[in-house]
Amino acid sequence: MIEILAVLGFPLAGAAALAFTGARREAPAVNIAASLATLVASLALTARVFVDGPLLALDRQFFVDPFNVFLVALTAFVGFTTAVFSRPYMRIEERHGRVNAARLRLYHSMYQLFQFTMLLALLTNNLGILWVAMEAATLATVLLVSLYRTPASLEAAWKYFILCGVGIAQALFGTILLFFAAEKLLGGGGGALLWTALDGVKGQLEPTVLSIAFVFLLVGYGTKVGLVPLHNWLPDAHAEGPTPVSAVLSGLLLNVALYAVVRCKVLVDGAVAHGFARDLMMGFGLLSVVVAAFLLARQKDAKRLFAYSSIEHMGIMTFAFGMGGPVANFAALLHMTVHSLTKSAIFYTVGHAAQKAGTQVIEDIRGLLTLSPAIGWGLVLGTLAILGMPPFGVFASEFLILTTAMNDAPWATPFLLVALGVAFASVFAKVQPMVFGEPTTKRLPERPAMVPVFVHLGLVLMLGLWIPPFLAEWYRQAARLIG
Amino acid sequence: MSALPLHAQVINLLAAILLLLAFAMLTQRRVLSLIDLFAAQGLALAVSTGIVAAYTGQAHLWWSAGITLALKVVALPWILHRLIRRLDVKWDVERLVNVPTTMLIGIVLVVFSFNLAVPISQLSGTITRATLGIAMASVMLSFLMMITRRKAIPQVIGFLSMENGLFFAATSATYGMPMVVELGIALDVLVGVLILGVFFFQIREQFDSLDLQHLEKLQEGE
Amino acid sequence: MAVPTLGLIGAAIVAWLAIGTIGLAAQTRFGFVSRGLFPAGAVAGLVLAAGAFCAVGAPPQSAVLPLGLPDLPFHLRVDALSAFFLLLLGVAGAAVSVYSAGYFRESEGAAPGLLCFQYHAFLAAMALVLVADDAYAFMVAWEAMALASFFLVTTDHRIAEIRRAGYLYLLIAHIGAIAILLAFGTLKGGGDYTFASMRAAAPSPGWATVAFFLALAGFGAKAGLMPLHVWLPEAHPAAPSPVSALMSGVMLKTAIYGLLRVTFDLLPAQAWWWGVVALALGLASALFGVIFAAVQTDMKRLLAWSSIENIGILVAGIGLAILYKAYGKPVLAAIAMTAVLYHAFNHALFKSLLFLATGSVLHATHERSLGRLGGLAHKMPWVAALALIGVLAIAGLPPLNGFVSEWLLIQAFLFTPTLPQSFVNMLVPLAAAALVLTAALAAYVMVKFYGVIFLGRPREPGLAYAKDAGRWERAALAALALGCIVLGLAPSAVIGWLDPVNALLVGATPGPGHWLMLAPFGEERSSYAPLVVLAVVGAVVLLTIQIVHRLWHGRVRRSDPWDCGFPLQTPRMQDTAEGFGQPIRQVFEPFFRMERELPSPFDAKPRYRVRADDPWWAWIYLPIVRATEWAGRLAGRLQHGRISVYLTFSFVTLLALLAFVR
Amino acid sequence: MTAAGILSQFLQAGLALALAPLLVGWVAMCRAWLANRSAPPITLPYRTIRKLFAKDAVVAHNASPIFRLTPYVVFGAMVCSAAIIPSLATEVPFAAAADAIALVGLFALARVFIALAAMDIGTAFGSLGARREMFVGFLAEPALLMVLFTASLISGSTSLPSIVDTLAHRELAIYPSLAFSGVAFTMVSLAENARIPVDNPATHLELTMIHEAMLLEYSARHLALLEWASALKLLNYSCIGLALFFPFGIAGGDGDWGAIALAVPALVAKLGAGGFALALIETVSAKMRIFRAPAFLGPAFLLAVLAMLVHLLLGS
Repeated sequence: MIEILAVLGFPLAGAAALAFTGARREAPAVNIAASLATLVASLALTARVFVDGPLLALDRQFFVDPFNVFLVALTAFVGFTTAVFSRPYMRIEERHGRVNAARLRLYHSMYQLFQFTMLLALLTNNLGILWVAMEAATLATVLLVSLYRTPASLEAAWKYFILCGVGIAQALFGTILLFFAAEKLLGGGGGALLWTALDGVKGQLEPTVLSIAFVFLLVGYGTKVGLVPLHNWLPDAHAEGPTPVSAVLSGLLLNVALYAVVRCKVLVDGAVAHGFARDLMMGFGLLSVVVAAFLLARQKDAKRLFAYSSIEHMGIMTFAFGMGGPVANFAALLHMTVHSLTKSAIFYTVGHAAQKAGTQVIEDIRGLLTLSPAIGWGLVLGTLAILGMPPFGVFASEFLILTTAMNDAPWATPFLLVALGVAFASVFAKVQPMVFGEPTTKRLPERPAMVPVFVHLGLVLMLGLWIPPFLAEWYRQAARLIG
Repeated sequence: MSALPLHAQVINLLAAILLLLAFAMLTQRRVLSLIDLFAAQGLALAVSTGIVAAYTGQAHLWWSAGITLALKVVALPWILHRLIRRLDVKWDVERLVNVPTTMLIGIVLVVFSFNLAVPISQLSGTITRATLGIAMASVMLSFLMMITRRKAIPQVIGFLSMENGLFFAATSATYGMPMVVELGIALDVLVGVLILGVFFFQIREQFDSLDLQHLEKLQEGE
Repeated sequence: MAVPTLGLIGAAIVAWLAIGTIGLAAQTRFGFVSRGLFPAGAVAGLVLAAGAFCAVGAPPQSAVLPLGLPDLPFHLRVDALSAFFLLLLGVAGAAVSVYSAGYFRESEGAAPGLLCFQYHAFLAAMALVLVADDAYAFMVAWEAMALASFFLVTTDHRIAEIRRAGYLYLLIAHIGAIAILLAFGTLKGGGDYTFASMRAAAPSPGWATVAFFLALAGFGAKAGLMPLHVWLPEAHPAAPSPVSALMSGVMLKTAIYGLLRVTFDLLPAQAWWWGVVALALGLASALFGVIFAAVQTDMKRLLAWSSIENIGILVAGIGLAILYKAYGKPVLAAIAMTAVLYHAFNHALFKSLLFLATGSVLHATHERSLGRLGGLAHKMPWVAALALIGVLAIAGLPPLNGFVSEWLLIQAFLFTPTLPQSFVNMLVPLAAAALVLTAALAAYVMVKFYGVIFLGRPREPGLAYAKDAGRWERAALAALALGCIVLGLAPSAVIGWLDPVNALLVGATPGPGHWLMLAPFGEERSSYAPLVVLAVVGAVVLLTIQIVHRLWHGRVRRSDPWDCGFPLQTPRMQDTAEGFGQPIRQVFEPFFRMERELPSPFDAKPRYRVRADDPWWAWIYLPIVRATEWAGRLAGRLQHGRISVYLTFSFVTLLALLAFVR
Repeated sequence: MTAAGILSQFLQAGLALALAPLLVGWVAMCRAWLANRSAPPITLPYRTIRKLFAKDAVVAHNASPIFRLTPYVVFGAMVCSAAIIPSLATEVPFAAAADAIALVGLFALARVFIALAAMDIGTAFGSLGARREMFVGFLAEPALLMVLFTASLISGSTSLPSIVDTLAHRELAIYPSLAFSGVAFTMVSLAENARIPVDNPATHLELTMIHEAMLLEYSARHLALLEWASALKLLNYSCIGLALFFPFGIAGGDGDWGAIALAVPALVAKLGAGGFALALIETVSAKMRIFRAPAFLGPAFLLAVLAMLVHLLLGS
């Protein structure tokens, strides 16, 4: 209760405060402090849920169960580390003359606002509010993506705005249809949009309406997840915004969008018997994995490369959630966690590498290992981790997903095999020369923030070798909830 | 169907008008007229919401109607007008697909939406259930409009008109979403338009035009 | 007394990890790392070997570690099969570690501490692969092994070719790993991921076949089985020589281990035609590998190709064992399996020995190209003498170890006519022919290798300054050579010791042998007594020397070479590596893609160069690359850049799905 | 292991050592007759060997120990082989130490050493000879093994005495597969013993020689041992051929002194006939270019494989 308010209140307060002071010298510290407070609050909330079980609060408007609370913790954590990272990163950007004071203020304020919307989307029990928060998240990040005001960043932001706006409008239609179906059972009041209420009556909901609603919801939130062929905004937005934004987009926003899809899937599964949502999600997931893998081969821009990799991984998660069952859901949740951590770590290193080289073009970034071993090792280890090399955690989830697929959906495995192979070939072919070889980089005016990178990678490494029992229990409960 | 009460008949009429306006927007060439059509759509929406509110006696629907009126009939058209004046663009709208083809596709879409809505409408408890098909059709038409326009402002208007369709679905087919949600949606739309306004200036500053073909650089070409 | 074998093995693994970590911490203290840590690693290797040696005959021991996935902690288990390969790892690893203590020099390549870490992590990962008893632990160790060796391969990452080799290696290893993973997924059926439950699950024949071929592809990719071998001749030579030795000598065997584990242990039954496929692939690799080895001009590449050959022989032997087992002839399967295991051990010894020898040559001369070596027998007598043993062993000459396994395998082949399938019967002469052709070619290759490097006259003036290897290196080489001799002379003892492994894999053991004589089917059928042969040949040699010197004299006069009286001899008149390979190139021309570079008649210092490239690039890999590029272009069209197109995608998707729902 | 066995073992080895130069001399004699030349004395090889033993060995400055060790190793391997092959009796106790495969292994050992020694001095001709020798060897060795395999399949054993026992002392059977093998074996023997059409034992014409090119740097006792060893090799191949395809007269394994006594003249007679046949072949055929060798040995290999197939197909 109080924890929920704290989790939501700190970022909101931070946003407000930074809207006025965001250009000051101490703004990054405020940003970090707000994120830290959020993190602490979310940990308290997590502990509470862990001890007391699922929590309904504030007139049933907020609902916390193992599924979303772990995402809350993850969001707060990555939000915090990204804030830590963005301190030196944005200072270097400022020194390089890419942002001015006003934009820094915008950046800091919107960063906190974005945090707020993410957390709101996760915590709310109301599917309408979920939609509102998702839309608000889009709005907040649009401004972040276009922060540099370069033609490319404007173009990216415009596409991001229009595509996600239209996409999310479809999600609203889906939500209306859900409401429409539930209204008869739950009455026209506020109850018909509450997920817990819907979950209670999901067996009686009208299958036809729900399947149509799910199509709209999937297309809507799927746009934000970055499912092919709805993904086109994603690489542009990731590549052209400031790196901390790329990191949170990949690490958090996509997760939250997928969370929304999965919440809806649970309802649809209750109503529509014959694996309708399962097939759709598996199909979209597989298509995303395959197409993204082949697109990876064509990238020339480092951040764009990893944006496509995000599409690939969201595809894997969607596929796994679609497949369902305790193991696949477990694996998908684990994958969400490790992907967030790894991908944001990669973006941190790529961001610094790009600052060092003065460009994001892969061909002009060379020999990181020689001149800046920390960045080089961070990048190569992160890349190997994201490509599914053990002992990193991404491998653990891919292991579970692939082996489960071999039993539950063997037809999909050749595609996965090809896609993972092509993805590995493409990404590693690009990263290896960036890291190895003769250096081309210069010195940075400020010490790069490598601590978040290695903290993330360390956690991912740990998750590959040992998942703490409480975390495992959490995943298991969440996997059961998802069904 | 002949025994429909009056208010239902009015709502159906308004729905038809909404659809007609959507078609008109689809084919409209001038940007200022487009804004006027959008305002008219908003008006129809507000009126229909008001009628539903009067009939069902749900207080929050009055609020909805009010917000719609304020936002979509007054505020947004005003903002857009101002923008156009400030940006000094009054050109004709260029399009990617010619008008007859667009119309043809639009009609197909309407048929498709009606078909899709029929089984859903059967289940509805509301008397104005048939409007769901119209709402869906107008959403689709707005979508089509966004696809066929190559300037930024008409695209945004398409986006807003899609929001209208959705809103219509929410009010007429279900007697309105919960208040918080509607407020949230309205806020999002407003903020969105404001941000877009800022965007227009930035885009024009960078490209000297609001033509979307300048925004085609980020791609996976050779 | 029950020896805590798993405990010993675990201790060795932990020790390796600890040594690696210490090395990482002591980045710059070169002397400590090389003279202190590497020998410590060797000791750990010996501990591992000791534990493994005891474990072969002992009942399996297992343990569960509190690591891994929540419902799947790491299961460890040592049974006869893993113990055998662990012994191989321990022995070869210890020798290579001793060698490394003398090999790594200051200011060469990467920081010694990092190298030390990667090296010991590599060793530990290999050991973990062998003791893993569930799919997850296996895969983690497997990929960690690939990763560690990848970093070792790219030690000299500033050289573009080495980067390319490392990339190719890791890529193929990773794709292979996914295949293995899918094989485990197939095997597990409804159960969990432990090997125990995989054994209990009984997959249908169709799924069993899928699992087998996935495993064959996955492990084959790691082992360098054709056509997934292309990385091997690139990556093995690129690594520092001790690492090449470990990769060729030990790491490839872990793939053989995996294949054996899946095929004979985890799968309940084998289909005969798997054996035919394995036999065909194995022999094709063997022949292809040896032909390519014959035309190489880089000494380490030559050895790498020879590894492909040997792996081919191993897989062919496995194929034969599958055939026999599927037809219900476990004793014959046991003979074939014995040959495989024996050859695996042999290869670990002599290939490590030869790679290490090339390392010493490399250090002494800074030269890898055979065309610039020669005459090193005078400058490096120790290395030359020890390498000679390795060369004779790998060429399959009696009385050394290579011959024993070759002999066993041929014996196994000669029994195929007892199989009921006439198609298989017809196949066998061809298979046997390919095998003996391979063996004969291997001798050709090794004469070339040894003759060009160590014999003749130095081809470059710089070779005059070459120095023999140091003490550490010599000790390691001598130990490996001794292993070759012992395994060559006492096969019966070794084979008897292998009984538990055979019992585990094929459920039978070859007939009891005489201590002196190898006669798995009884003496009248066939027999081979290396000690006797050695004694007789040795006696004849000594007797002849004595008689000749007594009856006549032992005077020797030194003079210039005669060479038919041609006076202007230069070292450049010797056969080069290219020249030595020329007959092979001519005979097997269709196998190669050749590029010749002929010198112009006016060239003052003419050099003839020829490159013989692997045709598999053109046959498989380039088409795959082109197909990928094509698919990439196709996918690239999705990212068209125009927002209307993107909106159309969304729109069409929405409409299609809605139509689908209807 | 009987006394007769041990005796026949030593008798066989001793006889081989003694007869080997004689066979070479006999072949040379026959060749001269067939070419209408006056023949050298049949004892010429003995005299050559004795003369060489008496001379001072001249060794190149840069010869390594391998160079000096090789003659002895080659000689030892050949003597050892001679002891394995049942030329007189099938009871040869030492044959248990090495079967047909090991025999081929011993030949290979000799070949590898001699090739290494040829490369040791670093002359143009030496390495050329080594290369050619290994080239011929890699084609001939598998063919030889395949010939032996066919015989092994017939007798169900790779032990040479058992093979001969089966072929000579069981009920008479006609083995069509052996006909193929026989042709293949003849071709292999010609190649392996440096005979026309692959090599010419009488030539020192540099560009065509194989075997002689490798011995160029040897002199005195080393050369004598190598010459003797190559004579032994010829004898060994002849004995293998005789044992496989004309096993008549070889004593059985029952310690029959009379049979052994009869076996000696039978062997000499068979060798005489074989030597004449060899001379005949050499006279009527021409030396080929070295790169025709695969065209000669390839078919030999194929014939040997074919023989095995025929055996499997016909079951005989």
